[in-house]
Amino acid sequence: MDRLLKASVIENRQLINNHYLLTLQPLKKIRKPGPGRFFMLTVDDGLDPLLKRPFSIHRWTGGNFQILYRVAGKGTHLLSKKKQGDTIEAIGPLGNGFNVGKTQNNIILVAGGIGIAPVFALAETISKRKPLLFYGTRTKKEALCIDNLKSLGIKPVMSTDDGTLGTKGNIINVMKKHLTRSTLSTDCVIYACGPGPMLRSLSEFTKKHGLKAYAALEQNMACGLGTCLGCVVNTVNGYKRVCKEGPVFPIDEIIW
Amino acid sequence: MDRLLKASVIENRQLINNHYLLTLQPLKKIRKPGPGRFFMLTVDDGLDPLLKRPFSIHRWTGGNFQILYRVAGKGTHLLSKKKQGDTIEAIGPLGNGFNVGKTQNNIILVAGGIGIAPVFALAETISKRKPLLFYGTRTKKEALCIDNLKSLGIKPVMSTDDGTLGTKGNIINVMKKHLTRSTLSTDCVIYACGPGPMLRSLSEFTKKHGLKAYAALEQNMACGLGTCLGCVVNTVNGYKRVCKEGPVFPIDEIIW
Amino acid sequence: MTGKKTIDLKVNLGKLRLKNPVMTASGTFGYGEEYSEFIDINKLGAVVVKGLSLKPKQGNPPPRIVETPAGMLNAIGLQNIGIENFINKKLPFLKQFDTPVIVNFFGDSIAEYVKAAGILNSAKGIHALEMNISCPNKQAGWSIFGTDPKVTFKVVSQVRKATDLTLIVKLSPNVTDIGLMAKTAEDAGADAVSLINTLTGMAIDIKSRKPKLANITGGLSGPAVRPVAVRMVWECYKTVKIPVIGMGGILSAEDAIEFILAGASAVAVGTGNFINPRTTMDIMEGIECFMADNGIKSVKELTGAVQC
Amino acid sequence: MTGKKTIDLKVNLGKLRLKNPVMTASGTFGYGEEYSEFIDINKLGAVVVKGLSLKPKQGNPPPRIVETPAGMLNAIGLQNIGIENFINKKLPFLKQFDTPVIVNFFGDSIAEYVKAAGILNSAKGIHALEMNISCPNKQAGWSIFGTDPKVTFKVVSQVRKATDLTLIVKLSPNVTDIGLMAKTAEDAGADAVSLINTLTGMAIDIKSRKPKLANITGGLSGPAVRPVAVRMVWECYKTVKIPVIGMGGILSAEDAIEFILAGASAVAVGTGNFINPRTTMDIMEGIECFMADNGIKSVKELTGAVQC
Ligand SMILES: Cc1cc2nc3c(=O)[nH]c(=O)nc-3n(C[C@H](O)[C@H](O)[C@H](O)COP(=O)(O)OP(=O)(O)OC[C@H]3O[C@@H](n4cnc5c(N)ncnc54)[C@H](O)[C@@H]3O)c2cc1C
Ligand SMILES: Cc1cc2nc3c(=O)[nH]c(=O)nc-3n(C[C@H](O)[C@H](O)[C@H](O)COP(=O)(O)OP(=O)(O)OC[C@H]3O[C@@H](n4cnc5c(N)ncnc54)[C@H](O)[C@@H]3O)c2cc1C
Ligand SMILES: Cc1cc2nc3c(=O)[nH]c(=O)nc-3n(C[C@H](O)[C@H](O)[C@H](O)COP(=O)(O)O)c2cc1C
Ligand SMILES: Cc1cc2nc3c(=O)[nH]c(=O)nc-3n(C[C@H](O)[C@H](O)[C@H](O)COP(=O)(O)O)c2cc1C
Ligand code: FES
Ligand code: FES
Repeated sequence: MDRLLKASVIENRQLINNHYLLTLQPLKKIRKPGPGRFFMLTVDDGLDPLLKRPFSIHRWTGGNFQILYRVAGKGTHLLSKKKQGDTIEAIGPLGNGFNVGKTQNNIILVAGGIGIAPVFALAETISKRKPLLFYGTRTKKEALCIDNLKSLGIKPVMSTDDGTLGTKGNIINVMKKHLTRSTLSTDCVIYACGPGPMLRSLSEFTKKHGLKAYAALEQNMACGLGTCLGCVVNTVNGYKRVCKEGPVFPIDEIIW
Repeated sequence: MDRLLKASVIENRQLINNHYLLTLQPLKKIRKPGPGRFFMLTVDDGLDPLLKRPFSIHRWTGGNFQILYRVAGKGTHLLSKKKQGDTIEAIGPLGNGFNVGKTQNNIILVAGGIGIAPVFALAETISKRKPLLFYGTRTKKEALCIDNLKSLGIKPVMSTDDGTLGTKGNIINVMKKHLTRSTLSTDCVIYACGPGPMLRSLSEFTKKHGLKAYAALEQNMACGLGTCLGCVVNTVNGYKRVCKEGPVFPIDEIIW
Repeated sequence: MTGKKTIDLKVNLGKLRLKNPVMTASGTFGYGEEYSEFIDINKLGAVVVKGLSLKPKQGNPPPRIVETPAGMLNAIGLQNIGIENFINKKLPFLKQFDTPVIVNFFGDSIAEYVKAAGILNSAKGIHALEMNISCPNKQAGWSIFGTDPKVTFKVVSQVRKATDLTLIVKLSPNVTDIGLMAKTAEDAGADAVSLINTLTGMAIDIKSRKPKLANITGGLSGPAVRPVAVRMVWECYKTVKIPVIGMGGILSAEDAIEFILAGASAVAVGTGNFINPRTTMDIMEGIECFMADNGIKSVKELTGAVQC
Repeated sequence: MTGKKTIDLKVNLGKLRLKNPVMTASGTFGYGEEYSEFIDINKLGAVVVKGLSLKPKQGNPPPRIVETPAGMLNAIGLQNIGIENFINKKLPFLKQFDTPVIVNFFGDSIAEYVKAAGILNSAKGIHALEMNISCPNKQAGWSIFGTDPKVTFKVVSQVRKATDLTLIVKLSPNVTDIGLMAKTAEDAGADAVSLINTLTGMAIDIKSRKPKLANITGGLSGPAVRPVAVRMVWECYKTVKIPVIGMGGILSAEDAIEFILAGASAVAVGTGNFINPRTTMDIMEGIECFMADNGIKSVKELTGAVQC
């Protein structure tokens, strides 16, 4: 029963355009979940949308947790209408998150778009180990968490589709150039979250250079618990459930 | 196009328990509709509930109109959550309301429960002709509009199921006694709205005494416009549409 | 980008030409009068009127409708004013518009179907007939017209002989093999098939323990049924060569395009009219915008264009 | 008022006794492990596990699910770990509970069905079998088991010979005459029928023009289908003497009672488990309250008690 909970909306702040930061206070105490894990949230009480929606843990602040989200469709639109004091039903934390070895240094983080939500959570956890963060967005405005990253001592290498911030273009290309310039040590480990095409090209790069990398994947979900088998991705070991074996997978296991 | 409109919520006030008074400002000018007519209102933007819901016009105040409603199920529950500034889609005014002859005096009004909503509208229109109002509710708290009726110079004869206000029992019985005591003139006309059983027993009474009476009926509605044929009631002249030929019918036409 | 000016929304149903693919679904648009206040009937692809029979029919006792999750059940029971009253009292109104009038009709026997088709065929101002063989409000073995292919073939081929108007056969979704039903209609001479009619359903009030509809069962329509309707349109599109008219829960241009991609040459809006009387107009404009945004010149290019 | 203490929730399915009528629907409860965190499996009427086949099956490529209005489409493709793995790795967990385990299974041929039933029959800790003859994710003529009464009769009667466990036949709603299918299962020796499985549906992404499911079509479940499911349960109840297990969009005690009034002896919760993992428990408590409030002593009194 512990992972079925109600949470009260403390704040649901519009950051920019269709990006929001939702702060939730669980109505019972829960332990701080690791980065990369997620919650299934009820976006509305009615029957349409019917299913809960999965959201990564973005931050954990004194018993409250934060969800950083982008309005993608009906469910997230309804979520954006939640007001302080509203109650949301949640299941979580779920899945296997980013698992960083205790002694692992030389950590590279890669985030594309709203993929920053869980990547930031990871950055916060391991900030003392000075990770290198590559972060691509569509445009300058959509570069989120920059100040919070700064407080952690992290200054991301940026790219934007329209060139309004950092290099113009795709973040994996920027990363490639950057990492070739500096010494690309093989004991580095990459942790990434972002759109499918980004992860796919990251995976080509890491394969080529024999680098270790982990990616947080997305898939439509119904249960979030591993029972419906709806959220599988194809891996070298057969179909695996994003909600249960994932959402974080070794990137070289994934068949794109 | 005139009768398809958007309206802005000015106020959605909880009066008591599950009774609310909704004040709407149409976003385009509409003419004051007669009492007994109704609007179809969107209670939610989603697909569940799917259909608009019918509500009588309760009051018309300087271009705004008011709906007095009782939370009966999912749709009215959602309606009760509407906040100032929210926009509601409406179709109306619809149907044929209470049609009181210009010279008609000796007017008797009968309201049961939320049936007061349109009956009040009628009372307001013809208040100068000093109608006699019989009004039954479940309990004292649910006797609505009493002050507003007073301002119109109308002091209703009350009954409540639990005897907390007026006579204990059913309003038709109260009316029967009252009208037998006073002189029951045959040129009186009765206008009523309330639950089915109330209207049915009213109809028995009026038939017995050869009185003219009109009742505003309810029926599940889909279109409100007369096209779906979903809202019929059985009458001596065959099925008639509550939304189009009604909601007000001569009570002796109805086959109960 | 294609400018809106050059966009071609015209579609054909047999020899019938529609200026655009958006029609109304039978039983949800009356005989057109009520909606003329809200929309320009001249802009519709076609008007399909409430189902007619030879004699007026009073329909089922109330309650006749009840809402269900993202849908509604209806058991109107085919109440209608009869063909003669329609021709005399309602058709003149519809004739004013530059929009084809499609008459939905039904009978209690093959003979009645044939007679009805004959009368409608000789009335001026009717452009096509839609045979309802699928209404789920069963009476006396009535539902077999739409569920037994042998009977379907017989009734459709008889009606075919009685009319030279474009003949649309409206299929019931309450069957094991919708493709077979469409093929049967095609083989019997139909110019087009339309689907889906409503899925038979039931709802019970647990307090009174009574069915929520006086007729016990009713027909389910609205967004709830859309996935079933899209699948059936796709199956029919693959099976027959005649045009398919798609309907079932269409509320928006996106929904309409989904049906067109699945194989519909035209679409009809039913329950959507109740939710918003301007739904048909919004859909038409939305299809135009979609085509402009995607550089599609003719809506015909979209029919069946789903990439499977 | 009847006190909760004296309320009798027990129901029988053939010789199987359930302590209450609330079961889980196959494919929505895995093999029970995940939900044991949220509910007390001991309190369930029965656990029905994800459909099993002789050999493990990898299922369909993703995307496998998509939401639709008040429903969802799934095309899991019957992914499962195979009967042997189930018996060795999953059944021991379920055996801990004082709750009957019903194994849902299927085969690609009659021989496979029979073989599967035989193996399951001799495993200890399985209380009943539910034959899935109705999954709409067709492969090579596979769907005929559930839609052609002759084939249904054949496969059910063969399986009947292979097991003396309570045999439930799970019916497909994608048929013209559900009563006939139920009767066929009864005649072939089934102890109960369960319905509905999912309605075949489809959804298309209009931007990519691709089906939203990799498998093109999928099965519709959830509240959207409830009116169809209630109607079918009612038709089966009127047609057969064996118990009917009702499912399709049950989310609340009210929904469950609606199915019971329509004729269900027991009900199963499918999609409802996804929306809230405690749905089964809430339903059980709700049924108890309803019975207490209405002075109903045994839930059996409610089965088929709709007043038509
Ligand atoms: C493990 C995980 C963590 C996630 N974390 C975040 C996050 O931190 N912030 C954020 O903004 N988004 C996150 N997402 C994505 C988010 O769940 C979807 O954007 C959201 O579910 C879309 O719902 P919708 O109703 O607004 O959109 P819809 O209109 O339903 O669909 C819009 C798009 O979202 C996809 N989608 C719909 N339902 C789901 C679902 N149940 N699961 C996954 N995708 C779905 C659709 O396929 C479609 O591409 C995460 C997804 C997963 C699987
Ligand atoms: C002409 C007319 C005028 C009305 N005026 C008022 C009014 O001024 N104030 C007020 O409180 N109520 C009024 N009603 C009743 C009001 O429409 C219903 O209470 C409301 O639709 C219930 O919706 P729901 O979703 O809350 O309830 P549901 O959960 O849908 O159902 C609760 C009850 O309401 C009935 N109902 C549901 N949908 C409709 C519908 N579309 N039309 C009619 N009944 C329905 C159901 O049969 C059921 O008995 C009026 C009804 C009509 C027909
Ligand atoms: C109230 C109502 C009445 C209907 N009457 C008819 C009818 O007379 N003839 C017919 O062929 N279909 C009739 N239908 C079916 C619709 O034309 C349409 O096939 C079905 O509702 C599915 O479309 P929708 O989901 O857009 O409503 C009716 C549907 C509704 C809701
Ligand atoms: C994700 C999913 C997987 C399913 N898998 C199976 C299965 O393996 N075997 C089976 O007989 N039914 C299966 N079903 C059908 C359900 O058991 C049930 O019959 C159907 O979903 C209707 O109930 P519901 O609306 O409560 O979900 C599955 C349904 C879903 C949603
Ligand atoms: S969402 Fe159900 S198994 Fe992953
Ligand atoms: S509500 Fe449609 S005809 Fe009255």
